[in-house]
Amino acid sequence: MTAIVIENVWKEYGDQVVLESVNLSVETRAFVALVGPSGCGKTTFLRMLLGQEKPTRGRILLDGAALPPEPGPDRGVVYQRYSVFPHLTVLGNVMIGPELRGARLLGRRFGAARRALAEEARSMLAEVGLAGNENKYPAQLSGGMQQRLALAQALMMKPRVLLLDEPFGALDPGIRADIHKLMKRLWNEVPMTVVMVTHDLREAFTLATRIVAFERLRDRPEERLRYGATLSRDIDVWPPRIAGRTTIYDADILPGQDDLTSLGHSFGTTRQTGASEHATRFPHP
Amino acid sequence: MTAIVIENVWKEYGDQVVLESVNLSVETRAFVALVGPSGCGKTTFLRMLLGQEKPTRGRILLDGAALPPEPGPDRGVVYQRYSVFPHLTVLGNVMIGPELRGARLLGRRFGAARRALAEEARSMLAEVGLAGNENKYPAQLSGGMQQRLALAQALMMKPRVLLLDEPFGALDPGIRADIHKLMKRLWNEVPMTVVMVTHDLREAFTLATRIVAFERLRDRPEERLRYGATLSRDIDVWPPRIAGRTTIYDADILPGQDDLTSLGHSFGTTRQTGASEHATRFPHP
Amino acid sequence: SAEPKSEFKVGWSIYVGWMPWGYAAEAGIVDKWADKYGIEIEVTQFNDYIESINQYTAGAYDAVTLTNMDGLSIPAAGGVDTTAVIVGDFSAGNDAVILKDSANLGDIAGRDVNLVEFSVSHYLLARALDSVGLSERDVKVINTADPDMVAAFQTRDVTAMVTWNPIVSEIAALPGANLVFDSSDIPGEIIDLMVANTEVLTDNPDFGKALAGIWYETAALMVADTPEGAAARAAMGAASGTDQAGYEAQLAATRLFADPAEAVAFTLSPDLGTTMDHIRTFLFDKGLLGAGAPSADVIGIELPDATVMGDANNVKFRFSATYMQLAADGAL
Amino acid sequence: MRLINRHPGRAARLVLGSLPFLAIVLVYLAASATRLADNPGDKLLPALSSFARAIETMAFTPDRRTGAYLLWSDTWASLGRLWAGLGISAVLTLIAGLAIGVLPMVRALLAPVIAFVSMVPPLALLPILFIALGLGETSKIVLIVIGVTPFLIRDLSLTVASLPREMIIKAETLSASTWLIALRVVLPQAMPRLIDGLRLQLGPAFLFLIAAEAISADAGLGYRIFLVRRYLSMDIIFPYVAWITLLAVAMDLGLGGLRRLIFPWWGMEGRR
Amino acid sequence: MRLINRHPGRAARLVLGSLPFLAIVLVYLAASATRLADNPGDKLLPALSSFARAIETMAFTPDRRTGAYLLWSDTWASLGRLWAGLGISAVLTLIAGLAIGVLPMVRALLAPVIAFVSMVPPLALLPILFIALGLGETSKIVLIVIGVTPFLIRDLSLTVASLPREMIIKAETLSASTWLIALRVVLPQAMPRLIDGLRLQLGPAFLFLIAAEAISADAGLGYRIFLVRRYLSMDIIFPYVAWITLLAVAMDLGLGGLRRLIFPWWGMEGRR
Ligand SMILES: Nc1ncnc2c1ncn2[C@@H]1O[C@H](COP(=O)(O)OP(=O)(O)OP(=O)(O)O)[C@@H](O)[C@H]1O
Ligand SMILES: Nc1ncnc2c1ncn2[C@@H]1O[C@H](COP(=O)(O)OP(=O)(O)OP(=O)(O)O)[C@@H](O)[C@H]1O
Ligand SMILES: [Mg+2]
Ligand SMILES: [Mg+2]
Repeated sequence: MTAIVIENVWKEYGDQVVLESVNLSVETRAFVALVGPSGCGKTTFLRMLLGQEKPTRGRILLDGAALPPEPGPDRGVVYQRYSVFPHLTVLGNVMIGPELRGARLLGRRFGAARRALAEEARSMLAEVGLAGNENKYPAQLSGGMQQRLALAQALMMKPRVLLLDEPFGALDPGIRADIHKLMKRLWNEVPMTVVMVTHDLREAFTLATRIVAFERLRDRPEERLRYGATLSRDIDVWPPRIAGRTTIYDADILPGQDDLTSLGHSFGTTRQTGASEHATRFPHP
Repeated sequence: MTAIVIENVWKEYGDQVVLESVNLSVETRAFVALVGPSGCGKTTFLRMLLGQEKPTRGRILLDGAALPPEPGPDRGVVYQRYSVFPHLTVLGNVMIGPELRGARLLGRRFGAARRALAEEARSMLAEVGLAGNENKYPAQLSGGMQQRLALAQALMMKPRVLLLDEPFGALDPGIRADIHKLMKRLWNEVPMTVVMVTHDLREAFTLATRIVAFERLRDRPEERLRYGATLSRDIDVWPPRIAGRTTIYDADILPGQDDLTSLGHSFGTTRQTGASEHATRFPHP
Repeated sequence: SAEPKSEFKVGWSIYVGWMPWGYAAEAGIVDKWADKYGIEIEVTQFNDYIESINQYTAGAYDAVTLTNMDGLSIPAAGGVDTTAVIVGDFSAGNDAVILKDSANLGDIAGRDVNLVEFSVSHYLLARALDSVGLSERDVKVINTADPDMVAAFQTRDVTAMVTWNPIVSEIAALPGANLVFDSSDIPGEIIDLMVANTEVLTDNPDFGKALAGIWYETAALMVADTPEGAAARAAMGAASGTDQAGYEAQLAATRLFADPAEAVAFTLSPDLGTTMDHIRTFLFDKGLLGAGAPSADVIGIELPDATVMGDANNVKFRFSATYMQLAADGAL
Repeated sequence: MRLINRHPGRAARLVLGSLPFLAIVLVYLAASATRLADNPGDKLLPALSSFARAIETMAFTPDRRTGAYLLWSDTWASLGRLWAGLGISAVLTLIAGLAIGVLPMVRALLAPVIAFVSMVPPLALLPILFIALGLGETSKIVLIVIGVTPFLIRDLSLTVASLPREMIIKAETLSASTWLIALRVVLPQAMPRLIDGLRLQLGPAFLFLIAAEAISADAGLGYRIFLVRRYLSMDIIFPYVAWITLLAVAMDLGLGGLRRLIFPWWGMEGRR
Repeated sequence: MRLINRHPGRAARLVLGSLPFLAIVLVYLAASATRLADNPGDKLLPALSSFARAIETMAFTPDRRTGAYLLWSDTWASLGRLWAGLGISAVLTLIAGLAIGVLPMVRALLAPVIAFVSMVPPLALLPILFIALGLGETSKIVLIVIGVTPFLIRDLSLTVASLPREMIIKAETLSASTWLIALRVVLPQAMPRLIDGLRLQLGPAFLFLIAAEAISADAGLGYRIFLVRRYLSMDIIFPYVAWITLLAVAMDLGLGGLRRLIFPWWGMEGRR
């Protein structure tokens, strides 16, 4: 089944073309990594999936229907920063989603409903390895713990699509390896489709089922404004990863291994993209 | 010859022991990478080398003499952030060091002296690949360019020792590879000793002649306050790198290669450290 | 706008001749007379004299305490037909011209004079200059706020000042201060009044009667040489920020009409007309009878004998002896 | 060692910090002694004994007329007005600041007029205020409100508008409506800034209070100061001014403590 | 779509922004008409024609007594005082704020007394100011200085103290002395904040100016307002208040433009 369909989408800011004729279908439960040079429009693309921005041309379908014009609980998001609320405790951050959904007037649950919700939140926190930190504030957590918290917060809403914008870009390598494992487990267990922007090709190969690259095919200064980036590469990771099933591939990542050693095992097969005849500069292993 | 000698240095903040009995001699023109888990005292150590903090016990010698009690032009520094002055143009940032040293009253040079200095600054900017950006402000540069600028600024003072505190930690991988090449070239050309803190082991192996690890050997919660971190590993990179000479090793890094491929070629020999009998958890390839 | 009504608002500000109003409100005399006529009177104290007149002029108050000059230049010139119900006192030394280091009024020529511009002090200065053959061209007037006069006098550049009590007595006590001219030199020209909106008064004569009743009962008490009288004077002194002795000193420079018959006689005397003519001429000179006023006659002033000075079709300021007469007759 | 690197110790800080206060007291005493030697009746810079007497009279002797202790009744009258004014301002600011910060429509509607109004000198409009609202407590409280609210609103709406856009989007993905975003995401993060804004506006609030009380009142700190100013009774004015300052400093510290107590998370980020 | 996501277009913003101003004008006209119907001589809320006449008299007709155009001579007198006051405040703030921010010793010495002084209501101390400085221009300018400087100093020294420590260390490794750090690193980064601080203090500065002119003056915007207040000449007061507001808004915009012009790098960081 196809979760997200992007049909000939263009995005322009004033005169500047940022993205041009992007076509993409993402299957349900896929894990798409979006890579590309800085400024090529990855975040802009994610913002369109989120409903925060409208495409200038083309359309986006979510499970066959047109995308709602603004962000909603069906699409979760985790950014590199600002993804948790600094004024809520860890527990409060995880509970707030269901609270907001359930109590439209005060955005708070009381009594038994609250206790049940807190229970659920606690087990979600245990899932992401934050048990015991329930009463801390985000500023008291390390960067890695904050991003785990952001994941827990988003997952409480059981979104159909999870959008990640360089969620682990600011983390230390060791911590990043830990959170990669967590991410993989969550994707296996929770029925969701994931689209993740990353700068780190290795991260892409470690996590994704499919890697999509955006690139500006004409990048001479005088062309910058008139031509935008588009999809230049589309690689299925091999051996194929399937949500809920462990592959030989995943067995490579041994617990305790630091990222210096978990390398050199990624391969891919290139799909046909409309733009692939231009694509020459995108490095692939 | 020995550039820096650290003799049995301890650092305590109030009751908390941060570093304990650190002993280290660094030869002239060495490139020492300092690694270790977050919070183990790497920055504190660098601050002591800088003269910004005093050791609680022990002493530090610079070229055989006691370290001056405050930062001075013999020791340059580049931080992860805040290393350049936002209110000066790129050219102004590079010129300010010599200006401050030469004009003790106004901190500005005029006329011919200024023109000569600007010439020198321009060639230094060209060295670090920032030619053409002389009149921009730092905020108009990308992160990688800002760190190049910080290097140029520090190098204008011809410091005997250059101290780097995670200078490239916030950069994108591609940009980081570029700046690694620059760093290596500068170290080869400029007669200075370098001490660099990094979180990234690969970076350490790519650049350093010697890798020093700090670690907290007793890290149970009840021991946190009473015992600090100390030097737990001390590795000479092999094949040895010698300032000013290219080794086979360096030929491995080919221009244009992205960091996904430049891997797996680092080896080291472990020196004896006072604490090595405890050291078990430090991963080395 | 006015019609028979039963609730009235009276404003008064802190000044020696008006302190009885505050005391009357506090001591229950106001309520007593209001009850007698079946009305309610709310008495409000102002620290800022001008604000009290502004409030009255804007219609927020039915009656207010002010001087004859300000009555003409502010509410009357502002189109509010105003009647003087009670002539409470006139200044007999409360206002004074003070020179530093000279006892001779003529020496004022060429000096900067600090005073509240367009106030009775300004008028007193004009009269003083007149008396020695000078005019305002011979001095320079600097507007200065009254609460700061005492401090101002102690600065080096202030050498001439016109102001009123209690400031005058404070300044007189300072070294180098000489009172060279005061309101006792122009007796009866600076008059302290309780005025009311003419329409309100016409429609509600009981309000006027109550005001007269309050005033004369309080005044009789405060001039009495009895322990009660002393207590009243002490209370008024305290309320004005000083003590009994300080207040009595101010009273000494005030010709208080505690006896209604004296007030009636003063009001009916032809001197009042002369005084008002001086004043309207002064105001006209200063451009204070309204922008573009063609002459001092623009505003009609009705005297107690019903003669009108100025424009009979635009009578905005009236003197009436009616209520004081009732008090004198014991008919309240 | 460079001066910039010379940090005084704890004791030295205490001594240094109290030096200027000491200097002020000494200068005062010298000036006062000189003036009193010239003119023993001088009222501008009274001797310490006069202060003691005045404080005794104002604070510890019941007024003969009313039986009240004047300093305390003045203080309560003023503080009541001040707190009412600041309280109303805070509520208005929360509502308007939040609406302006959160809703683009309201921002377009109100931001320009508030920027303009914040530049109007409120004291010049006093007569209108008094006539519209009467001379009772209302007009004094409203003057404080008018004086401080535009600044508070501007400050708060800037704070709200500078919340990361990502945080709002995040809340939307957690199914929050505009109302719930305002209530549960923006409001709690705006509150600490509001408290700090109030602290900054304490000085102006006292100023407006004093100005209002100077015009019409029968009790209050500003009323008393203006009443005795005609007599240049500096022996009363100085203690009153010192008292006002102390009250303001205490409220400043109190609000600061309150902020730290209720919003422990505030400023954690910056401190790391 | 949520209200929080509904952005009015350019034209809508313009219309919305002018609505409140329009509303104020309409309410005024209605209230004025009602009062004038009651009493044609009413002075509280004059008709537009009265404003026109007053503006004509004040701005375009030479005064009978002095031959000057009153509005302009008042404006120059006031602006002269205001600029002198703000200028002196700015210089004092730069010196003290820099010293406090840069030198720990000076911070220990002055920070407490400035925190305290900023809470003293300056208007209450006017008598002392007058006697010390006379009634002339000096005391008016000094009142502005006393009123705004403590805030400016606190603000600036906080800004200076919040400069990253790393930047100062960096300057030391570039061989800067304390003096050179202050001159070439701290001062240029403090200046833009000082300008913004001045913008924030424009309102208070006008307030103190008006208060000072109300007490003693023979020209100035505040002088005129308080003089004609005697006659409730709102036909003059309103235009003067509007004029003051316009001047303040213009100075605010002017200083903002100046800041952007001289310090183009300021705020770049935040905007990225
Ligand atoms: N609101 C906007 N208005 C105008 N231009 C914009 C806007 N948002 C983004 N852009 C432009 O669109 C281009 C793509 O930006 P985007 O943030 O999507 O890049 P990115 O691929 O996410 O880059 P990075 O890897 O640095 O995050 C950039 O040139 C940017 O300047
Ligand atoms: N000024 C200080 N006062 C008290 N404790 C301090 C101070 N500076 C650092 N510390 C403590 O010293 C320890 C070491 O800190 P330091 O910043 O040197 O670690 P680090 O190795 O640089 O960590 P990171 O990799 O996160 O930069 C930490 O526990 C920290 O809390
Ligand atoms: Mg991006
Ligand atoms: Mg560190």
